[in-house]
Amino acid sequence: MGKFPLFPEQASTFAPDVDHLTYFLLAVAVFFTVLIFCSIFYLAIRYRRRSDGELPHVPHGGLALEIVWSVIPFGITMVMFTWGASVFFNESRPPNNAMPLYVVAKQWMWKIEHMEGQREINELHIPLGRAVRLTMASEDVIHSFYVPAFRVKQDVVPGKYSTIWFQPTKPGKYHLFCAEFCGTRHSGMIGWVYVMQPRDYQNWLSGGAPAGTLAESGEKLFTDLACSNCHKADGTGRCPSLEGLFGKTVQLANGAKIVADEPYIRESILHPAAKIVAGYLPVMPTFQGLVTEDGVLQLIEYIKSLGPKPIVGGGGALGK
Amino acid sequence: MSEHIDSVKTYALVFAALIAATVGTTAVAFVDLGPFSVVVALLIAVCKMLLVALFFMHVRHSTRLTRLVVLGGLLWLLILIALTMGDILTRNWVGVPGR
Amino acid sequence: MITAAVPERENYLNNAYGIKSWLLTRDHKRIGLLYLFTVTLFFFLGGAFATMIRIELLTPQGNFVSSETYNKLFTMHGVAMIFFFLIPAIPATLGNFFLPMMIGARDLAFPRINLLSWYLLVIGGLFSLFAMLAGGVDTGWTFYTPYSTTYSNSWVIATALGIFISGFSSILTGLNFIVTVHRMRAPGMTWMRMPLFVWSHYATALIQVLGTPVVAVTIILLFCERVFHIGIFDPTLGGDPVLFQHMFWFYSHPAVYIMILPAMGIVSELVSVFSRKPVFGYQFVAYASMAIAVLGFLVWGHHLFVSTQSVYAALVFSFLSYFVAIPSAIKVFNWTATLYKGSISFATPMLYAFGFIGLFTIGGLTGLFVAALGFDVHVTDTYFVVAHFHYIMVGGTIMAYLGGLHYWWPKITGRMYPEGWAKLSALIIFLGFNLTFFPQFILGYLGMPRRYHVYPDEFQVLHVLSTAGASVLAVGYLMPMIYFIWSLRYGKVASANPWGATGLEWQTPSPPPVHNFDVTPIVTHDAYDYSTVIGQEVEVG
Amino acid sequence: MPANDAHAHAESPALRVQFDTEAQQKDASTLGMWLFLITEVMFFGGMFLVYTVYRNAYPGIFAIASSSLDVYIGAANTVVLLCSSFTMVLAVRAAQLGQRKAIILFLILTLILGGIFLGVKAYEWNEKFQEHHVPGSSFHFEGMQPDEQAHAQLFFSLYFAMTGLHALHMVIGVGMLLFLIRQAQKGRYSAEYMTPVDLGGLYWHFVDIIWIFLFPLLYLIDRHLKG
Ligand code: HEA
Ligand code: HEA
Ligand code: HEC
Ligand code: CUA
Ligand SMILES: [Cu+2]
Repeated sequence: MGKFPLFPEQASTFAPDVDHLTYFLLAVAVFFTVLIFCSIFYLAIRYRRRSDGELPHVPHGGLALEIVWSVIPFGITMVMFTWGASVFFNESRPPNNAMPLYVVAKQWMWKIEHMEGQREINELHIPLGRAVRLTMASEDVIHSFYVPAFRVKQDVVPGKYSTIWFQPTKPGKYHLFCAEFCGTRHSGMIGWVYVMQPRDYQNWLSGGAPAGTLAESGEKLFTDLACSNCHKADGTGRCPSLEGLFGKTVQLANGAKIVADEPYIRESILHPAAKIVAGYLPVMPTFQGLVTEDGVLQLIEYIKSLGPKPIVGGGGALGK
Repeated sequence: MSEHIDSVKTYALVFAALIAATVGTTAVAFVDLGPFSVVVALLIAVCKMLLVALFFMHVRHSTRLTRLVVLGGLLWLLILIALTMGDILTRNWVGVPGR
Repeated sequence: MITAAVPERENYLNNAYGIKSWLLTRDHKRIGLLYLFTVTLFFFLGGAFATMIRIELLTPQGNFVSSETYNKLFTMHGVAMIFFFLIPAIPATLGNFFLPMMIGARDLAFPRINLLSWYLLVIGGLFSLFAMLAGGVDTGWTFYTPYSTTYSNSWVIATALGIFISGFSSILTGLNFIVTVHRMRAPGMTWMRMPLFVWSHYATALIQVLGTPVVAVTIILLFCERVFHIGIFDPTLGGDPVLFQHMFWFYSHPAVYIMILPAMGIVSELVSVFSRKPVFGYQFVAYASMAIAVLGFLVWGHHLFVSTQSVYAALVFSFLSYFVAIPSAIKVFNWTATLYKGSISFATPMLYAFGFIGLFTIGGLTGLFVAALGFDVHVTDTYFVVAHFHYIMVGGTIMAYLGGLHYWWPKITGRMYPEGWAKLSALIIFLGFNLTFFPQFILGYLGMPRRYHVYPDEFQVLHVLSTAGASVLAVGYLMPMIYFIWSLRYGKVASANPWGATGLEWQTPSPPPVHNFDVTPIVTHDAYDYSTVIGQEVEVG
Repeated sequence: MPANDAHAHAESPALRVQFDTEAQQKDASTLGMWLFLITEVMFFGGMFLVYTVYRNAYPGIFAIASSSLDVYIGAANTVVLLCSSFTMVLAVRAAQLGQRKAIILFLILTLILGGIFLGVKAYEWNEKFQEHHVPGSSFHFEGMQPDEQAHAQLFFSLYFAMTGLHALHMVIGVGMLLFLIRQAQKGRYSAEYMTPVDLGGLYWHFVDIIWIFLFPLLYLIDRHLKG
């Protein structure tokens, strides 16, 4: 047993935000709970039945009263809504300079890939004070990435990417849980997040012997899967060049325009026919079943590395 | 009983209208109206539904309660579809995958 | 003050004997008792699963049962408790028994359909029971795809079909109630004279009729997906797993109001009778039930805040969730205000009503916590949510259900329950309940995920407290079982109206005759007009 | 209404004990039927929702998959079903007027038309089997990539689920018609008591309305593309 905490550690910029919201919610709840409990106790005892045949006088209901006790709670709930929503909005939009990381969830482990090529299982090492943005994919069922000390959680749904971000504020070792039920060893799909001083982090990065950066792995895949046969750097042939693609707006054959982000590239590889680039024929074969979620992430990272453009986080700008 | 009994002629006219609408919707489907194809097809279907409900199912003569029940049912169907599509159609608005 | 019923009088219990007279009965009162028997069985089944869950969670290593078994335990606990106990609990037992009587009808509009609904519940229950005995299900009561369709190796189909079938039971009950309330009211029983119990059942019935079909079709699709693998919810074939969640919660959120509204109806009755005053703001309380039923359909997405639902949808659903809180608040305040200048009796049913108001307030307010987006991201899928819903469902609904059972026990059986024991068990339940579930709020905020049977050491103290509470709770629940059965034989014979209540069900002997009333009553007063019963002899029989 | 229940009950054998008058009984049954139809709306509504979601996700594939259905058969079947609705409403009318022979005649006509509809449906399904358009391991849609195959399969899954559920309702309707015909032959229905025919009519028309939506949604998607 040993430790017996009553409040979770605060280790990210969100933690105080969420906790302040909690204090407010608690205050409201305590106020109303005490109000109701005390009123009941007081009224029940004050007006207890003193004789069997007694028949109390019937007061008339008050419209004013009904309005008061509808409007006041309504006002309070709107504060709750706005406050909760604003915290949530921050949690939803990673800043542009966030450090990107990739996560692949599968029954029952977390695989984490760093840009520099480090791979970890059920462990995540990150530097203190730096915003981190995870792009997450699942290979089987729904999982959920949850770090209580950071107060963040996001489901990882098969078939698409989801994003979570946070900025650690305290070095240490924190629980990582899978919060969405995912089968037999759901409660074993846990791990640790290590928040390190930036210097230690650099050491840690250079400590392992990665097989090359993520983009380099992607490049290798790009040749192995024969993508390079069609997609030439100069854009000759039947295929669009992928140079500088990431973050660019692509004109599609059906007239629509779309920003080339991670989901778009993922779709282009797994369901090439879904969105056809204007001026090209739908001849690209699907790579579904031929490439894993990790592989797709590496390819994406490679394609990103081709571009002169910086990584677009999507944060900030609402819509387009 | 205060029942309305419609004439055979009324029914026959409604029936004719329904057949005409069926032919119409089939024919118009071959015309390229762009995104309006769906709209037109559904509009025609709604009209046909109204004809069947109002005349064949006697909603025209029925009580307020029955009409309320019918409208309520349609409204709930709308809630189901509208709020779900509200999620699906806004999924990429923030520009962050999965949000 | 009130004449005792003559024991020999013919009533619904002694007018026919034998198993057949029960299994083929069309009397809503007998069907109510059939339901009572059935749902009680399921409650204890669910309770047995809960007991094993709590024992398992005593230690962090998870060494009492295997992971697989644990997953099956909480799934079957949820399924048994929600679909086969709490959803039918109040409407199909007390509602069935008293709704027709309260509006002065001889029976429900469709007695045969009523019997059919009971059979559907039993058949559905047997299906699910079979699944549980044959090996169990491990998907959680929410059956999220693609785990339930592609990955789980357990008895998903049999369980889901059981729920599907029992869903029709619920639909038919709701349909029957709506028609009965519209068409079978006694002369003079206007809408604004209906007891609030009837109002809340009417609102519940609307949800049953409008919501349940959607879960039925969802289960059909789940079935098709699992058996034929057609891709409707499978992302590798182009399906969207989150769509399943939308469809599931379109029903299952309103379904939580199927569970709470009838309980609120009971509480309205209890608060009024035991204060001898009309419920304060009767109309507001009545309309609040309807508002909850309608608004309840607009908020289901608050279960999907971290599911990759769009941010905008999340905002809308969070916003709308707060609208449901207002009618709930109106009810709580009006009940409290009813006590003011009343003549308050502390009979057991009233203690349960107090328990309900208090615990529902806590459960409801924590519902507002989780409806706040930023807060929910942290606590969703943790014990905070587990505590929230147990506060409402166990602290709220079961309290009210027990209160209602005690209140109407004399009418149903013609016997009084032993008051002293009843008060004691009410107290034990209240204390045990809080000890079980309050620590779970803290656990959840600390980050303890739900559906975990192996957990970090630092959570153990709170889990042990919770298990201790659960044992107290179990004792509290077993006591009424025993004394209710005891009272059938040894309880004091009950008069027609032992509480001095105004409802029409009290204007007829206990237990009631086969067709409820010897003469169809004519209603001339508002509900809860105590001047008509207090200080006047009630002449019955 | 109240006092003389016993009297009213002795008078009319069709009046059940829980009701006071026949009008009340009829009102209750009609309301019950409408409520039942609303549950059906929500039931099919779930399917329509799934359809909306996937058609929105894969419009192109849905159009191509849809155009493999035979519009003319679909349209013809729609007409058959509308005819059956017409005969059904005439049967109800005959019942209102107490024309016993006409009730039977129109019910039988409705039954035949319903049977034709189901026959045509069966033929269409059989075709799908031969074309390997039935979802499952043998599904194959000519000229599509594997991932598109899956989306086309989604279309056909919905096609079978929706038409299948509709056909199931038709089969139940046919059973209902058989029952009504038997009862009508026994002379059970008269101008005073024809609730079952009336309710049967409501059900039949409802099933018709479902088809009125299924036809354009399944058969007519972007027809102009293929002609
Ligand atoms: C009977 C059952 C019941 C009831 C009535 C409720 C009522 C409410 N519930 Fe709860 N809920 C569940 C059963 C229930 N819930 C279950 C089973 C789950 C989990 C399912 C699962 O995942 O397994 C759940 C989960 C759940 C979630 C998702 C949590 C998550 O998974 O992350 C949310 C989020 O918004 C929520 C909100 C609410 C709200 C706002 C109400 C409101 O209706 C509450 C309104 C009541 C009050 C507000 C209290 C009374 C008011 C006052 C005392 C006055 C003061 C009031 C104000 C200041 C406004 N519930
Ligand atoms: C009506 C609904 C209802 C009710 C009444 C209860 C009642 C109880 N529940 Fe339940 N619960 C749910 C609905 C309900 N629950 C749902 C929907 C879930 C979510 C499931 C999921 O995640 O899918 C859940 C999950 C859930 C969990 C979380 C599991 C997890 O996430 O890992 C826990 C843990 O403590 C728990 C405990 C309890 C306890 C102690 C009771 C007690 O109140 C029970 C008290 C009753 C008794 C104790 C019975 C007395 C009888 C006996 C003692 C005889 C026993 C016989 C033998 C042992 C042979 N419940
Ligand atoms: C048979 C040739 C061929 C092969 C092999 C091929 N592609 Fe393509 N690819 C195309 C064509 C043609 C297009 C443009 C039409 C379209 O959008 O489908 C395209 C489009 C794309 C796009 C979208 C480009 C844009 O400008 O929006 C991406 C990203 C892409 N391919 C990545 C890959 C990757 C990664 C691989 C290897 C795993 C690969 N492709 C293999 C032919 C090919
Ligand atoms: Cu992965 Cu739970
Ligand atoms: Cu909810």
